[in-house]
Amino acid sequence: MADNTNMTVKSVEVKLESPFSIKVRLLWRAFKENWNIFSKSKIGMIGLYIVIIFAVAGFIVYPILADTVWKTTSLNAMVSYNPVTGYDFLQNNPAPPSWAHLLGTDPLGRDVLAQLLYSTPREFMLGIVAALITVVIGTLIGTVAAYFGGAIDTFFMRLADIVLLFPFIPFLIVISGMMQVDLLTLALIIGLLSGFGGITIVLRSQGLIIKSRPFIESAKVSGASDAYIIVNHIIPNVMPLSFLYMMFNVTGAIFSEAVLSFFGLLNIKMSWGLMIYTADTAGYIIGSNIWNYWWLWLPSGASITLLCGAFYFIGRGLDEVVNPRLRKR
Amino acid sequence: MKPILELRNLKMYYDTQAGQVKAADDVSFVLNEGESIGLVGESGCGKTSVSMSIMKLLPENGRIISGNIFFDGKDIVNFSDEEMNKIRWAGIAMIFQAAMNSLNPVYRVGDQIVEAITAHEPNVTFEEARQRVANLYKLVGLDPERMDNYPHEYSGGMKQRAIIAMSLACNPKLIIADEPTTALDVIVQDTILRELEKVQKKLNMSMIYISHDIAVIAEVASRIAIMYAGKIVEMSDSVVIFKRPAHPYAIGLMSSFPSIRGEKKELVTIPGEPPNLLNAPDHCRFAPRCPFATDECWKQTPSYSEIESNHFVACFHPQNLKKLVNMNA
Amino acid sequence: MKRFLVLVLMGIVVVGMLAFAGGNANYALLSDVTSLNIWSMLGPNATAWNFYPTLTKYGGLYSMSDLTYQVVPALADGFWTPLEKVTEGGTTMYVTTVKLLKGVTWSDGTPFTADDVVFSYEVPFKLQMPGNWMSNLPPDLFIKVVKVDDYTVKFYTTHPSGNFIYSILMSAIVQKKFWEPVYEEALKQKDPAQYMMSYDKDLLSEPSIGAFTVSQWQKGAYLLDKAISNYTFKGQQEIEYANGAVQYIVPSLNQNVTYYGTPEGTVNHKFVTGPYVDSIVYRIYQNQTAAVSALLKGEVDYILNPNGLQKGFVQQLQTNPNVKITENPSLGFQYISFNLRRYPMNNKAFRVAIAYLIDRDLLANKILGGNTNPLSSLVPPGNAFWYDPNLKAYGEGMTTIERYQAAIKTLKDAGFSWLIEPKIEKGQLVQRGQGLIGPDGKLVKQITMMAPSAGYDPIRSTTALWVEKWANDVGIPLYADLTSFNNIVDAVFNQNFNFDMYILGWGISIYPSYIYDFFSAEQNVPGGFNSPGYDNPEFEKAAKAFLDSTDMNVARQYAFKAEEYLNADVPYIVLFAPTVIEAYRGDKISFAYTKCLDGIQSGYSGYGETSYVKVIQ
Amino acid sequence: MMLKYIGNRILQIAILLVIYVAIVFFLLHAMPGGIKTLLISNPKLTPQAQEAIIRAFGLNQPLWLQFVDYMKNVFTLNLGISFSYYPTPVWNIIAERLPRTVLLFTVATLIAFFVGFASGKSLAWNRGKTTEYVSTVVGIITYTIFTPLLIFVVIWFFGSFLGIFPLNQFLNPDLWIHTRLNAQIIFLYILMTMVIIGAVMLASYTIALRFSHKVITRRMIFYLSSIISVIFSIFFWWVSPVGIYAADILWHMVLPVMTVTIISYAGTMLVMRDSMLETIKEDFITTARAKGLPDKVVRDKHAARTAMLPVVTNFVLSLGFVVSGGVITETLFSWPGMGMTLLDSTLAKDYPLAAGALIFTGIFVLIAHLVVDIVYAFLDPRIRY
Repeated sequence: MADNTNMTVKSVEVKLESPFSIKVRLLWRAFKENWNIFSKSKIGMIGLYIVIIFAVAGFIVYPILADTVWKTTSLNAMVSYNPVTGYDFLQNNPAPPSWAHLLGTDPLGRDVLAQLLYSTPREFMLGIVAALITVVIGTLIGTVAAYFGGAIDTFFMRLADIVLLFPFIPFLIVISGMMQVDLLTLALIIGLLSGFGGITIVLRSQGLIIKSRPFIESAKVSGASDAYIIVNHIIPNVMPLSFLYMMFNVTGAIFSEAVLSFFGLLNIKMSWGLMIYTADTAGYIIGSNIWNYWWLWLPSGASITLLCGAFYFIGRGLDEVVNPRLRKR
Repeated sequence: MKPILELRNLKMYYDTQAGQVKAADDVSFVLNEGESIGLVGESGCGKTSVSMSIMKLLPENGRIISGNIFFDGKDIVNFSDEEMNKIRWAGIAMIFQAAMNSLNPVYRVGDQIVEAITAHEPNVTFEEARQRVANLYKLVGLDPERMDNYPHEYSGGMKQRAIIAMSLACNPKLIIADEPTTALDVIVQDTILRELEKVQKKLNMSMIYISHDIAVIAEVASRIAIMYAGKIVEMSDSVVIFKRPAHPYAIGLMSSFPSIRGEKKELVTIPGEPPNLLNAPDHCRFAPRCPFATDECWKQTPSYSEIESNHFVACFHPQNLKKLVNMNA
Repeated sequence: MKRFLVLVLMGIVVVGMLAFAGGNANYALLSDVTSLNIWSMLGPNATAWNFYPTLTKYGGLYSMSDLTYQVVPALADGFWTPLEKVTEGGTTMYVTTVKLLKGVTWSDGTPFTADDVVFSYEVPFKLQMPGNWMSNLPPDLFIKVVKVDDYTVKFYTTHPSGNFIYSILMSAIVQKKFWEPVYEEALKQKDPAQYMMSYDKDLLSEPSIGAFTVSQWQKGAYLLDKAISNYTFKGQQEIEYANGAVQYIVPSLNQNVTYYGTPEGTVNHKFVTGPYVDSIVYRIYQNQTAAVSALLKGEVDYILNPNGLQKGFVQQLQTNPNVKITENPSLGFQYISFNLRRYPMNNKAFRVAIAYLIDRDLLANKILGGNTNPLSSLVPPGNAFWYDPNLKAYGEGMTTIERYQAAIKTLKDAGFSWLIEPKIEKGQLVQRGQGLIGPDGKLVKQITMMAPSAGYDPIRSTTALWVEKWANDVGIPLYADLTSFNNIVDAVFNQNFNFDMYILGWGISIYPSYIYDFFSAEQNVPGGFNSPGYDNPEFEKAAKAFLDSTDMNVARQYAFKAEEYLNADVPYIVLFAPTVIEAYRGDKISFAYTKCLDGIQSGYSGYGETSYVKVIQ
Repeated sequence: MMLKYIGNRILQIAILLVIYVAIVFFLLHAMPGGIKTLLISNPKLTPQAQEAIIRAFGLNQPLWLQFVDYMKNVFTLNLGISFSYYPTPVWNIIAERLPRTVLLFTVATLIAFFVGFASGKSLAWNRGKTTEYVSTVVGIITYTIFTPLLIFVVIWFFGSFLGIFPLNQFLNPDLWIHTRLNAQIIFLYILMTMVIIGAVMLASYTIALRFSHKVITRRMIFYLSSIISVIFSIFFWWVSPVGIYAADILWHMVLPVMTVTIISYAGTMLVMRDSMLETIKEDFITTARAKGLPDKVVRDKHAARTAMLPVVTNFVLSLGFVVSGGVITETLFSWPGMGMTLLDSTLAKDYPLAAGALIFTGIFVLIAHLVVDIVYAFLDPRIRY
C-alpha cells in the first residue's frame, strides 16, 4: 500500500507538468512493482499459469479443433463441430477415450473434450462479467460511501447488511428454478448480489483509510472536486483490493454456475456443471465403480475445480501484494 | 565491577531475497553491573537488531553469524529456546519501542504482568504475584486499581509506565529499553526517563537505552555507543562523547539534535542518506557522507580502536575532528 | 465409543437378520410420501410415490385383469346390469345395478357392505374434492349411488359413457366406519373438503380391504406395509385363457367365475394372489443414484419408479449378476404437434411430408441406442384390447432416401416448389433443397419447433435436431428451438397456442379416452388439450360414439375409426413410447410377471405386484 | 448497558427481517408466471379447488394486502400452505426437516471449525515449512473443489469400495421397523444432549476462570467436566432403551459429516492462518516472547486468542447458514433436510415452501448476527456497548 500512496502523491505533484504520459508511466511502474511482489508468490503464479492454459485451450485450441478434427463427426458436415448437438452415433455411447474422441463421448455421443473446451470461454465470460459488475458496483459504492459518509453511507451499509443476509446458493437456486436464467442473467444476478454485499463493506473501510490520508486533504485544499478526488485519488488506491476481490468473485461465480447447472436449473446448452448433470442423471457416475465412466465426470469436475482454484490462487497471490503483513519478508 | 553483559564481535545478518543484510557487524561492548549505557543511531542502523540478538528474538530470516554474547558469564548464543526462556525477563527484560502495541489488547494489564511473574516463578501464588504487581505500579507511579483495566483504557503514558512495571516484574539484572519514550510528548518523556533512572539506581540494575535521540540518552546513560550502519563507530562516557566526539558521524549527531535544556546551537545536518545495509561495502560505511573522507576511507574499513582511555572510535581521521568542533563553537 | 458402536452394529445386524427371516421385501421409493390420507392422495397429492405404498389398502368395485387389461369385477359380484333410462323429477338419468360380494371383510373384521360404497362415492362428490376424485366422478356424468340392500347398489349417471366404467366404477372404496366421524366433523367446518384432506390422526389404524396396510411411516426414511392376515382374496386364482376368458377362483368365498368366455383351451397365465411376504419396507431414497447403489448393495430388492431407470444405471447394474433388468414400453408417448391454426402447418401435405421424413426406427434403434421404442399410433401395441394392428403410419419400412423422395413428391403434388430443388441421384441426396415456396407462391418463412433441451430430455432434443436436419435437407426451413420444458408448456397451453410445432409427451391411460380429448372441438379452446387445433366433424362423430359406448367391443370399433382419421391427417406425429427399465434383485425376490405395459410398477390392475412378490429364502 | 444494546439490536433485526421478508415475497410474486397463473394452470386442480386455494392463499386480494397478511403470518410462524404437500402447512414440513439439517450441519460445522482453527493456527506458526505449503495448497483445493465431485468420490470410496459406512439414508429401517419411535424425537433428543454438553462446558469454563488462575487447574476443571458430561451422556444413552436408535442415526451421519468437514474446514483454516499471520507481527507477541513464555503459551494464549476474532465471526455466521443446509450435500447423501426441501420446492414451483425455507434461513442468519455481536463483546474487551 505504501508504494501506491507514494505513487499517487507524486502523480499529484508532477501532474502540473505533463499530465497523461507520466501518469501512464507511473501506473506502469506501480504495476511492475506489484507484479514483482506477485510473481514471487508461487501460489499466485500457479493460478495464473492454469488460467492462461485454460484461456489458450478455450479461445484458441477449441476453434481450431472444431473446424478440423471433429468436423467430420458433425451432424451437418458443412459447419464446424458443435458439441451441443454433435452426436456420434456410430459407436456405443458413452465411449471411452479413443483417437477419434480423446476424452471419450458422453451418453449422447458427443465429444467430451469438445464440450470441455467449448464451455471454457463461457465460464470465463460468466466469471469475469459477474466479477466486473461486482467490483464496479462495490468500488463505486464503497468509495462514495466512505468519502461522503452520512446518509449515503448508512443506506448502503444497511443495504449490504440485508444482502449479506441472503443465503447465496439457496437464493440462486430459488431464482433460477423459478425463472429462466441464462448465463448472462446469472452473471448479472451474481454480480449484483455480491456487489451490494460484503465487498462494499470491505472497500468502504479501505476507502475510509485512504480518505484520512493527508494527500486527500491537500487535494481538497487545492480545490479539487469531490468526483475528481474519488476518481483520481480514492479509487486508484482501493483498486488493488478491488482486483483481489474480483478474483475471488470469479471463483464464486464459476462455482455457483456449476452448482446450478449440476441441478439442471439453468437454461443453458452446455457447461461443465451441465456435463456432470448429464452424466449423473443418466446414471453413469455412481454405481458399482465410479471409475468405470471416469471420463464423464472427472474432466469436467476437475476443470471446475482447477479454474475456480486458479482464480482463488491468483487472489491469494494478490493478497500478498495488497496486504504486506502477509508477505514473508 | 563485574561485567553483566559482554558482546564480542557479534555479527547478525538477515537473509532476504535481495541478498544479505548486515544489521549488526562486529559489534562489541561490555556492560557492567549497575551500569547503564546508551545505544544511539539513526533508525535502521541496527540498534534494535542488537537488542533482539541479545534477547535472541530474531525473525525467522535473521541469524547470528558469529560472535559471542556473554550474559552473566555464560555465552547465550547457542542457547536453545527453552534455555533462553529462563533468561528472558528473569535475566534480561525489555521495554519495547512501541508501548502502544506491546500490551495484548484482550487481557487485563495486571494479568499480563502477573503472567510474566508466574511463568518464571511457579511457586508464587496468584495473590502474591498481584501484590507484587501492585507494588510495582506504585513504584512507577500508577494507581494499583488500574491493574484490572484493559490496555485500551490506559493513556499512552500509563501504558509506558505499565510496561516499565512489567519489565521490573522479575527483578531482571538487565533491562533493555528500546526507544522507551519515543511515542510520548516531551514532558511525559522526561518524567518517565527520570522515573526509569530512579528505579534503575534503586534496584541496581544494568540498563541499555536505545534511542535515535542522543540528547535523551545522555541524560540517563553513563556511557554511550554510537552505531552507524550496523557498526559501533564510537563509544565512550557520555560526557566524553558530548565534549569530544571523535567520529564525524558522532559530531553530526551532536549538531543535529537539540538537547532538552541545552543552549541553542546552529544545527548542522549530515548530508546524504544512511547506506543500505543490503550488501554493505567493504570500505568505511560513512565515507559517502563524510566530509573528511580520503582514498583510504574508500578502500578499507577502519578498525575500532581506543584513541584515549575508554574512548573507542572506528575512523581513520579522528584527529582532524576537534578543529571542526572548535570552528563550529 | 468404539466398543459402543461395534455393539450397536451387532444389534443392527441381528435385528436385520430377524427381519429378513420373516419374509420381508424391500422396495426403494425415490420420494417421500406426502400424505397417508386417501382424500388428499387422490386429490391434490396424486403422485406415484403416494400411490405405491398406500393404494394397496383400498379396493374398487371393478378392476382390470393382469396383463390383458380387461375390466373384471373386484369387490362387485359380477358385471353391472345394462344401463336403463329412467326419469325422476323431470331429469333423465341412466341407472345400473351393481351387486357386491358377500363375505369380504376389512382388516378389522368389519364386513364390507353397500354402506361403504355409498359413503365412498358420496363424500368426494358432495365435497367436490379435486384431482382424481373429480376425474373419477365427473360432475357432468355422475349423479348418485343409492343403497338397495346391504349388498346391492344402484348407480345413476347422466348418459352412457365408457368413462362411467373406467372412472366411476373403478373409484376407490374406503371404510365408512372409520371415516364417518371425520366426515361429520368436516361438515361442521367452513371448508369440509380441506378438513378431510388434511386429517392426519390415527391414519395408520385405518382398516384395509387389500393385501397390505401401512403400519409405520418414518417420515423421510421409510414406510412399513404389513400383510393383512385375513385378506379375503388371499389364495385367489386368476387363470387367463388363450381364448380371452379370465377365470377367478376365490377359496375363501367359495367363488369360481369366468368372464369373457369359457374356461377352456390353452392357459396363458395363472396367478395366485398372495400376499407371500409378511411385510414390505418402502425405503425412501432422495435420488435415483442412491437407490441404485442400495440395490447393488442389497439394501433394497426393487426400485419403484414410474419413469424407470436411465441407461447409465442399467449399464452399471448389469455388472451385478444378481440384479435382473426388465424393459417394458411405458404407457405414454412422445409426439410432434403441428399448429393447424398457422400456415403452412395447416397444409395437410406439409404435415404428411414431415411425417414421411421422420424415421422413428432409425432414431430409436440407431441414433438413440435403443433407449426408446418407436411408436406410430396413439394406442401402444401393449394395450392389446385397444390397439389397432391395421394402422400404418406414413413411410413405414422406407429407407431414408425413399423417405426424402416421398416427402419431396408429397410437397410437389400439393403445389410446393423450391428456389433450389433438392436432388437425389443414385440413392444419394446430392443437392439439399433451399427456399421452399408455398402453393401461394410465397417463400415459406422459418418454422420453429420447440423441444425440451438436452438437460431435460436428451431423447427428445436429439430427435428435434434430427428432424431439423431431415427437414432442412429437403428444403423445409425448420428450426429446432431447444428450450425448457416449462417454456414449451407455457407457450402451448398458457399463451393461446403460440407455437408452430413442438415436441412433448403424454402419459396415457388404458382406456383411450384421450383420443377424444386431444383432438375434439370441445378441447380446442385456450388451455384445452387440443393443441393442434384439429377440427374434423367426422372424427368428432366417431370419437364421441366411442366415448359414449358402455359396450367395450362397440367402443373399440369407433375408436379404431377415429384413429384412422388422425392417422391420415397427422395433427400429431407420434414418435416413441419411452422404455421403462426396471431392476430388481433376482436372488432376493421374484414377481409373478415382469413383462407388462409400463413395467412392474404399473399397478393398472390394483398394484398387483405387491400381492405377487415373493421373497426367495 | 449490554441489555439495552441487545434490545436495540433485536429491534434492528426485526426491521431487517421485515425488509428481508418483503424482498422474498415480492421477488416470488414477481416471478414470471407468478403464483396465481401457476396455480390456475395446474391441471390437477379443478376450477372450484383453484378458487378455494386462491381464497385460502388470499390471492384474490390486492398485492399489498396479501403482503400485509403474509408479514403478519410470518411473525406467528405461519408460513402458509405448501402447494406440493397441499394442504400441509409449510411450518409442519419445516419442523419435520429442520432437526435433521440442524444436527448434521451443526456437528459438521463444529468439527470443521475446530479442525480449521487448529490447523490454521499451526500453519501460521510454522510459516515457511514444507508442511505449511502443502497443507495450504491442499486446503485451497478442498476449499475450491467442486463439491459434487468430492461427494461422488467419498460415496464411492467409503460406501461402495470399502463399504464401511452406511449410505443413502439417515437410519436403518431394519432396526427401526421394530419400534414405534419417531426418528424426529431422537433427533431432538440428540440435539438436546449436545446443547446440555455445550452448556456444561461453557459453565465449567466460566467457573474455571473464576475458581483458579493457574492454567493447568483451569484446564483440568474444563476438560474433566467436559469429559464427565460426555461420558455421562453416553452412559445415559447407553442405558436408555432408545440409545441404539441414536447410535444408528449418528452412524449414518459419519460420512456426510466427514464430507462437510473436508469441504469447509479449509475456509476456517485459511482465515485463521491469515489472521494469525497478521497477529504474529504485532508487538505484543514479541513482548510475550520476550517475557520468556513458552512457545505454546505465546501461540495459544496470545496469538491465537487474538487472531480468532474474525474466525469466530465466520464460524457463528456459518452456523446461521446451517439452516439452508448444504443443498448439494443433502441431495447427494439423500439426507432429507432443509437444503433438499429448498431444491425440491423450487423444482416443484412450490412457492410457499421455498419462501418459507428462505425466510427461515434468514431468521437464523439474523439470530447468528446477534450472537456474533454478543460473542464479540465477550471476546474483545475493546468493544463495549
